Amino acid sequence: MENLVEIQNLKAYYRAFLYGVDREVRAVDDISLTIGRGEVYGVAGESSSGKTTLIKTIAGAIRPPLRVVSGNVKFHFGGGTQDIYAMKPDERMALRWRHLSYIMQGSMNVLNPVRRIRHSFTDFAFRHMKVSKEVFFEKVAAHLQRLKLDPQLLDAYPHELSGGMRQRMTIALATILTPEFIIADEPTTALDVIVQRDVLSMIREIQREMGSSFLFVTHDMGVHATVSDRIGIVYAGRLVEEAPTAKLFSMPLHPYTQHLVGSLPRIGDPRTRPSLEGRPPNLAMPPEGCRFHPRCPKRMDICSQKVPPLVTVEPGRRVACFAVTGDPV
Amino acid sequence: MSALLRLSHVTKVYRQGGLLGRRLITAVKDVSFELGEEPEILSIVGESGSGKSTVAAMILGQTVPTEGELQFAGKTVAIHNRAERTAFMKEVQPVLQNPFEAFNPLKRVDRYLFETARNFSAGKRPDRQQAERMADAALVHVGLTLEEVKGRFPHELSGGQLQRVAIARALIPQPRLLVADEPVSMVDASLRMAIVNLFGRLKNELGLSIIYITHDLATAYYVSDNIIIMRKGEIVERGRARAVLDDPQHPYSRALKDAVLAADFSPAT
Amino acid sequence: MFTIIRDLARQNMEFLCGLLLFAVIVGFVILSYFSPYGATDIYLLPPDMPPDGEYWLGTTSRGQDVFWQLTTALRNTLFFGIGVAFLSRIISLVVGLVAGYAGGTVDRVLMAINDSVMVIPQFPLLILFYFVLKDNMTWTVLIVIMASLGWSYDARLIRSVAIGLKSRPFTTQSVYSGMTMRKILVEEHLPYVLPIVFATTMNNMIWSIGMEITLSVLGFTDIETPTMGMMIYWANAHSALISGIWWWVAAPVAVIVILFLALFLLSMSMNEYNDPRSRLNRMGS
Amino acid sequence: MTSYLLFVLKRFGQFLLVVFLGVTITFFVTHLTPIDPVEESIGAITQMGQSDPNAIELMRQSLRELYGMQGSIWQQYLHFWLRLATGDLGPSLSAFPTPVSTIILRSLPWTIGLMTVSTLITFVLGNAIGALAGYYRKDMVLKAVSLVFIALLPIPYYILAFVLLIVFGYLWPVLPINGGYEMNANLDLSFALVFDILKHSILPALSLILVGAGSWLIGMRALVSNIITDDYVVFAELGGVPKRKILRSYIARNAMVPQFTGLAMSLGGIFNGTVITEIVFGYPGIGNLLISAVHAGDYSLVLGLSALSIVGVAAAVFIIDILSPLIDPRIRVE
Amino acid sequence: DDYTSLPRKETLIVENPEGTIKNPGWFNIWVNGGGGVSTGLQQLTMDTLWYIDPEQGLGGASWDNSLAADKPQYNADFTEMTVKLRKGLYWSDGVEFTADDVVYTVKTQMDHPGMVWSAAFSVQVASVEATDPQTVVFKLKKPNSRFHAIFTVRWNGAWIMPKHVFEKVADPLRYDFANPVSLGAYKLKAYDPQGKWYTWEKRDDWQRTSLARFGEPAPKYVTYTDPGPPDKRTIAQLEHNLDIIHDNTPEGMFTLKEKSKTIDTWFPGFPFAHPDPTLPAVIFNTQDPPFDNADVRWALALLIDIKAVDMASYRGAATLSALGVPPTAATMKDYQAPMQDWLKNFEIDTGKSKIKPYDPTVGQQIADILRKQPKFKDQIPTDPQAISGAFGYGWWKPDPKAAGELLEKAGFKKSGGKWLTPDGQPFKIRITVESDTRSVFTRAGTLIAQQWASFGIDAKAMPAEKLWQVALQPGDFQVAIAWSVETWGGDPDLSFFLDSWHSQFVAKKGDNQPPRNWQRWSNPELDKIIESIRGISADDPKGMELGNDYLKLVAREMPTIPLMSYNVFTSMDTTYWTGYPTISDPYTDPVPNWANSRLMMVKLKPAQPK
Ligand SMILES: Nc1ncnc2c1ncn2[C@@H]1O[C@H](COP(=O)(O)OP(=O)(O)OP(=O)(O)O)[C@@H](O)[C@H]1O
Ligand SMILES: Nc1ncnc2c1ncn2[C@@H]1O[C@H](COP(=O)(O)OP(=O)(O)OP(=O)(O)O)[C@@H](O)[C@H]1O
Ligand SMILES: [Mg+2]
Ligand SMILES: [Mg+2]
Repeated sequence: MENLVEIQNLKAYYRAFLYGVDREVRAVDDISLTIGRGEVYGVAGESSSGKTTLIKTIAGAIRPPLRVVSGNVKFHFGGGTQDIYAMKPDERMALRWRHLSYIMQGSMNVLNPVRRIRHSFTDFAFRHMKVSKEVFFEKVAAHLQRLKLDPQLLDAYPHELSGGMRQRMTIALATILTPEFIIADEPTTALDVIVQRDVLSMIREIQREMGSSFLFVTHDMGVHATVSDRIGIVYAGRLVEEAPTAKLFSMPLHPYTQHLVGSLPRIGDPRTRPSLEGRPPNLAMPPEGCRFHPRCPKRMDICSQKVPPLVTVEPGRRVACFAVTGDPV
Repeated sequence: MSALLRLSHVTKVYRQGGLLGRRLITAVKDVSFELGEEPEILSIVGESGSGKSTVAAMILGQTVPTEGELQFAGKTVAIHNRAERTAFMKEVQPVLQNPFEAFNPLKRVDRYLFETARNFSAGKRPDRQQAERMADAALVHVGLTLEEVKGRFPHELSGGQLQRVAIARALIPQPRLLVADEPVSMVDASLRMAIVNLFGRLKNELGLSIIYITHDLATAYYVSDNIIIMRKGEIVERGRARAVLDDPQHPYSRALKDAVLAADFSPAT
Repeated sequence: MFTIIRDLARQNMEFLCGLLLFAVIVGFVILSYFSPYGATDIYLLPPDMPPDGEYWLGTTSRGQDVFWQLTTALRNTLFFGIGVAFLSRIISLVVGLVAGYAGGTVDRVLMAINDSVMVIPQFPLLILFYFVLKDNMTWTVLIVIMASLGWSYDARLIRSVAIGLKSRPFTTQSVYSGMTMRKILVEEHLPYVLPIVFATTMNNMIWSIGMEITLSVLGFTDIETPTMGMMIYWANAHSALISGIWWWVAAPVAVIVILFLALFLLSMSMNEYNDPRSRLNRMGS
Repeated sequence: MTSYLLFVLKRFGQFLLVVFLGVTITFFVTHLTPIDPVEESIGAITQMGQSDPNAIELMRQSLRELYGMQGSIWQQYLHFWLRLATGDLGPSLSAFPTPVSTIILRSLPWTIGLMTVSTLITFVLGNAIGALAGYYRKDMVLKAVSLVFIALLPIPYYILAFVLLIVFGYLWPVLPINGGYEMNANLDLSFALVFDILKHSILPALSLILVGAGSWLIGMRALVSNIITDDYVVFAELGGVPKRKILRSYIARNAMVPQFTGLAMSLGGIFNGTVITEIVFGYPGIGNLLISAVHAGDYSLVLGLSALSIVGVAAAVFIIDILSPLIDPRIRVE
Repeated sequence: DDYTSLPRKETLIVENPEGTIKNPGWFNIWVNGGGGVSTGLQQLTMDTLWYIDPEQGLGGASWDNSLAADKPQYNADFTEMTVKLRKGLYWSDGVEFTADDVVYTVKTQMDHPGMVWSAAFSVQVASVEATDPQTVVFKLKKPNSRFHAIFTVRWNGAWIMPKHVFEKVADPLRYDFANPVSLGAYKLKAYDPQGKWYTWEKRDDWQRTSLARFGEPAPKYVTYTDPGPPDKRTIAQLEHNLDIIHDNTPEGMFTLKEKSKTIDTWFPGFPFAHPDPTLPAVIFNTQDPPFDNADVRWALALLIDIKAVDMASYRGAATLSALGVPPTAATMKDYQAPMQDWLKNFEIDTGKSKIKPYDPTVGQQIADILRKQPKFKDQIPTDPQAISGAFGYGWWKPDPKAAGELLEKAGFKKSGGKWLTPDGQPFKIRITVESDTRSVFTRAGTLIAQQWASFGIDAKAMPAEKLWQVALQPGDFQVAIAWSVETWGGDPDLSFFLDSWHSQFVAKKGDNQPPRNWQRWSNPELDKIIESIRGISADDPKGMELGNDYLKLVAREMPTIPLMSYNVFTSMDTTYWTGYPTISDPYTDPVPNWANSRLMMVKLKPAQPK
């Protein structure tokens, strides 16, 4: 599979230096990964592990206090190669929506509350289409219908739609130009189960139909199991494991992944599930060595001294844990 | 006749709009169920807007049913004044949805523990030390100690810790019923189990009954004794939790179950 | 606390400027207690002297030293403004918080009163009060009257925040902790509206001091108490600007502007400190 | 749409209640004033040279009868509402027997003209600069302009008006400082008259605008700098929506919602401003009339004017209130 | 141009001190209907039987027979007054003026209570009739030797109504008299519907008015306008847009004098202002202890340093008076100068000692102080006569020791630097002053309070809007700065104000006091003087003697502390007009709201060729 996105040694920190507080939050700390054309790549991890930060950085949507400290993000759109942090702002702008759509976390609230939804489509996509208004709206209507959304909703205000509809509308907005790469941050969290299933199947459908690549984030393992081709597990700003979905669930390697997968209750399975003690590390002062070691059941001495590298254990499968890989040195 | 809580034909109609031309919304329609004397965990599940929170609010005495009757320990719930409210709150306590929101970020979390201890003690108002002892005792039940909590602000605690503090607070008046409206929907998977496991423990150790309201069928299956499935304000199915979820009868219940995204890759563990 | 102020001063030009200007004001107020002249004594000095080494800000046509007159006038005006702001803050807090929290009939009644106060033409009413009360129209009374006219706008603001707070889960938590309404309002909700209260304090002071000045200039207050307005009143009564005694008017106007710039800059930078969003904006620029 | 109608009806009820309370308060305060229009009138007459005590007593009686000032305050209060219900404000006591409404109608257009124009300009100017300054935070020109307006903001109306008067009427006498038009003007409608009226309104309007724009500016700037971090704005920026469009349709539109309600709430204060401005510039509006009515103890006129301003302000608030759903579609569902 | 089409060179622009007129279309001066009076209406269009000028007048005397052909004729017991009218006078609409108009004026007002002179006629007039077109006979209800005063313009008087207009009106009380028919030399041309200005045009038939006796009025148009507060007036006159300022602050006047080369004032040099025939004074509420005690009043007088008060209020531009009459040019010669010797020897008894409180050199001293200020140096007269004319003769010497003795005599005690009243309370005085309209009074009151306070009395000035209505009339004050003495212009007859000081008119505490005797002071000796004056006619020389008795009485009793003249800072711009009244040609009072100021119209000369 050809790579669409390549991320190398990406570090992105929040630097807060204000009013008696000076701290640096290493929300993305040395992450490398690639995403193939047409692939759905899921990122999982607990709250505030840096998932949002990671994909913001990939989307090039950073603003202070977030800064990219090192590393690069390269896209291979339309045959070329674009390094998003080496581009001029207007070049980056030109990339957006045509090639790269980004659905932010909390996508229920990303539509302008005081204007009809129709205007959002005009604002975002009309320039790129290079067609007349009528044709444009015909296309929009066709797209909405494909997503099982009533085109009449274009004349509604966002608040007149339910959360799930708004979510879907945002996805429609992000996909209207059939971009090659779609990034979505928790697109279904806080939706109820039935709506969630609809939204997910819609995403899957679009992706298949358009052949786009998808990068998306959620902490809900059930969602990952349904949608993702490959999953990266993030813990405290680092990628700790990466594997094809089926493998990750059937044979998690990293102790954190094992816990994540093992603690999921299932209908029909009444066995008692353990709960993980301790709390996620403070990214402003992460623990030395492996960041998971204070909570890790398989903790060794070396874990508190050295940072475990992300080692490829088999093709398409990487893990960062001394207990799995041993000390490679 | 020995039921801790009985709802008989309870209906709640909300009124939207003003004096004239109001719009009526029947949030809960003719709902009856009861909790026995035996401690149990009752789950209420259903899609968004199905009236779960409204039922919870009525049980907590936050709103009054439009029709029907609510009985607690054999007595009709009627709250007219502060004394009655206090007496009722002593028996029934809530656990809120979002642990990060449930505490005033500008105040120390222990404040709520001490306040509860002081306001709900029978007889003399306990002094500071007594209140601390009561708080500590409650915290032990949820796997925390006062040491860990004292003087801390909400942002200094994790979501799991906060939710446990919130539960500990609810335990202080030694209530007989906890009403937990989506207590885990805002916390992530790894914390979720800690809370759900705690519910099971509390039921067994303290003999508490718990009403557990959730979207998450998997945890409902995991922890509850009985289950009620609601849709558009009505109960569509009820029974022993495992029985109902293993083999739902009502089409809606089945749809609900089907919508659950399970990570169905048989684990190697 | 100290580090916050230090860092605010270091990183925030507005705060620093505000602090410096405020120091000037406080300095003036402190100096007023060391004035070599009686505050109301007139014809002690040669009149109409322009600013020079001896009379830094000149003398008035009434033979007073403008500088020392100004210190006392500033003190009185400032205390007046603070008095009105303080009292009216209390009213607006009580009304806003109670209306927002209690809702229903209580809310409707309070807001009807609130809105009625809002549309009443204040200035004519103040003049009428002056006629009614005459000799009894002391500064204290004026403070009370002004305070009871100057709370409605802010009460509405506070109420809108309070309505939001009421539905916040921690309020429910407090209720089930057995706290009384008073306790919830004072201990749980008050801290949230304090930033608004601070921000509105400045506007309220601008309003009340502006009113004081206007009323004084038109002669509707106690002319024996030196205030900013009274200084301008006397200057006007002596046609100071036309007669070229500009320092008599310029000095109080300058001090008023300094006072409000100080208040404004402080409240703006404090607001920013309170609101993390605008803090980030600062980092962006 | 019925819910909108309902909303309008509710607001209208509120409007009536507010007017009722406001007028009632004013009624009782005005009737507490120790200034007695009869004594005022006697004062004016005796000033003309009469001092025979017997004659004055006689005069007092006849005037009291003439002005119809009998009955308790409650009866007068009732009477006042009965009359008001028929749209009659009664005769002015200091300009007896001319009806209060005649006197008010003479001055009203001036105040309304001055107030609407200056309020509009203030609102638009303050918000426009505020929005720009909040969005283009680094622009030096905008910073400087904002600073000027902010520095003007705390200056009391009276002082600013007075300084304008001295500067443009004395030191550099280019603008008229007194009245609504030239002395001995030919009042038939003509370009010259319109031009003259505009010229006379420059300084009064300017004083109101200069003082008023700052607070809109500050409010707008703060709103905008908060709104630019809102999700829908960030999203639009990510979506490559042009900056101007973002400023106009996303930021300004959303910020206008609270500003518009603020406009309603601040109208009462604007009235204060015009009263003072009219006094300083001798502008022929109801502000001047009001002060002279207060001085003359003419409470039927004071009351008429206050009632008018209460109704006016409350009506403006009402109108802005019922228009706000058009600006903020979210209000409609409630 | 068309828009403001009056030729400036033919227009006289005058300040109307009434400000903006609330009900500008109301010209019915016989009803107090919110219209203006000093808008030119009373100066230019009204006329009545007689005028008494506060200064010399034009007819060779301050007395002038205007509509009347002669002085009033009384019968022996003053119960009947006969008036002879001039022939050949016409209303501006061409109708001839006759005795019927006079009779109609009196009867209509008597029939309509609420009209301005209605009450005054009703209480006095038994009947009135025209015995022929030029003769009117009044029969009075009781004897009154000064009944004609009601028809005599001091500042104004009972104006004659046009019978032919009013008899067609249903209710004269509700008639606005729009397009007023004029008996004067001018008629209405235009007015501002907002009440800011009124313009009058010379009648083509001005010869058929009473003013024609003195010649042709010069200004074709006269505009009375509201130029705004003092600063704006000053600016307007500096820009030559305002020919006559009615009144100003002293400083405004100084500025004008300094900046304008074309300003005429009453006195060419200091104090510039015209002393009006009213007497600002410290007025005690003598019904209110301890001010019922003459010793206390005298003590307070001796605590005033008049030089400081003069400087503070008028900045030296005042004419002082120690006596109970205003120091106008006329009273200077009739009363002030003749009384000087008596004053110099006047003694008071403090209980411990006898002192002579009068200091005859105060006027000189003030002139000397002012001469030291470079700004005014050349404008201060040096001739003693001129000095006392401008600054007054003398005043009481400050004498704290004597004041203390007087207070002790009245039972006061001093303790810890503070004076206590006989019943042991702190001696507290509130001086009510007018807040806005007369700033010099405010200034004087403030300074006097300060002087009393420095002696250990808790004294404070308190401004009151509407001093007359809220304080003086109801007696709701302790001490006020105001006037209770006003004389009848250039005439030495004091009954104009003195009659109302009779004890029969003093109101009970809490009741409204009828005008003039605001101090509510009664004294049997005074009653006797007043009754004697009532028994003689107005021009009886015995009147002056009785006047002197009054002056001596109030100097001893000190019911008010007379301070100075009420100086009006009238200034006149000579850019367009010359020939204004000044001290060197005192043909009338320059203060333009006085109806007598119509005399100016015939004396003015255009300064610029047409
Ligand atoms: N603007 C910011 N300034 C400082 N720190 C920040 C900022 N935004 C996020 N962080 C910190 O960066 C870390 C990673 O946050 P991020 O939002 O990427 O987490 P996440 O994995 O997306 O969490 P969630 O599941 O709750 O969305 C957290 O510790 C968070 O507190
Ligand atoms: N205070 C209220 N006033 C009016 N309508 C209300 C009110 N509270 C709830 N409703 C309506 O009642 C219905 C049931 O709401 P409820 O909150 O009980 O549902 P829920 O099952 O808890 O939903 P969710 O899963 O989203 O929390 C909804 O249609 C809601 O809009
Ligand atoms: Mg996130
Ligand atoms: Mg709910």
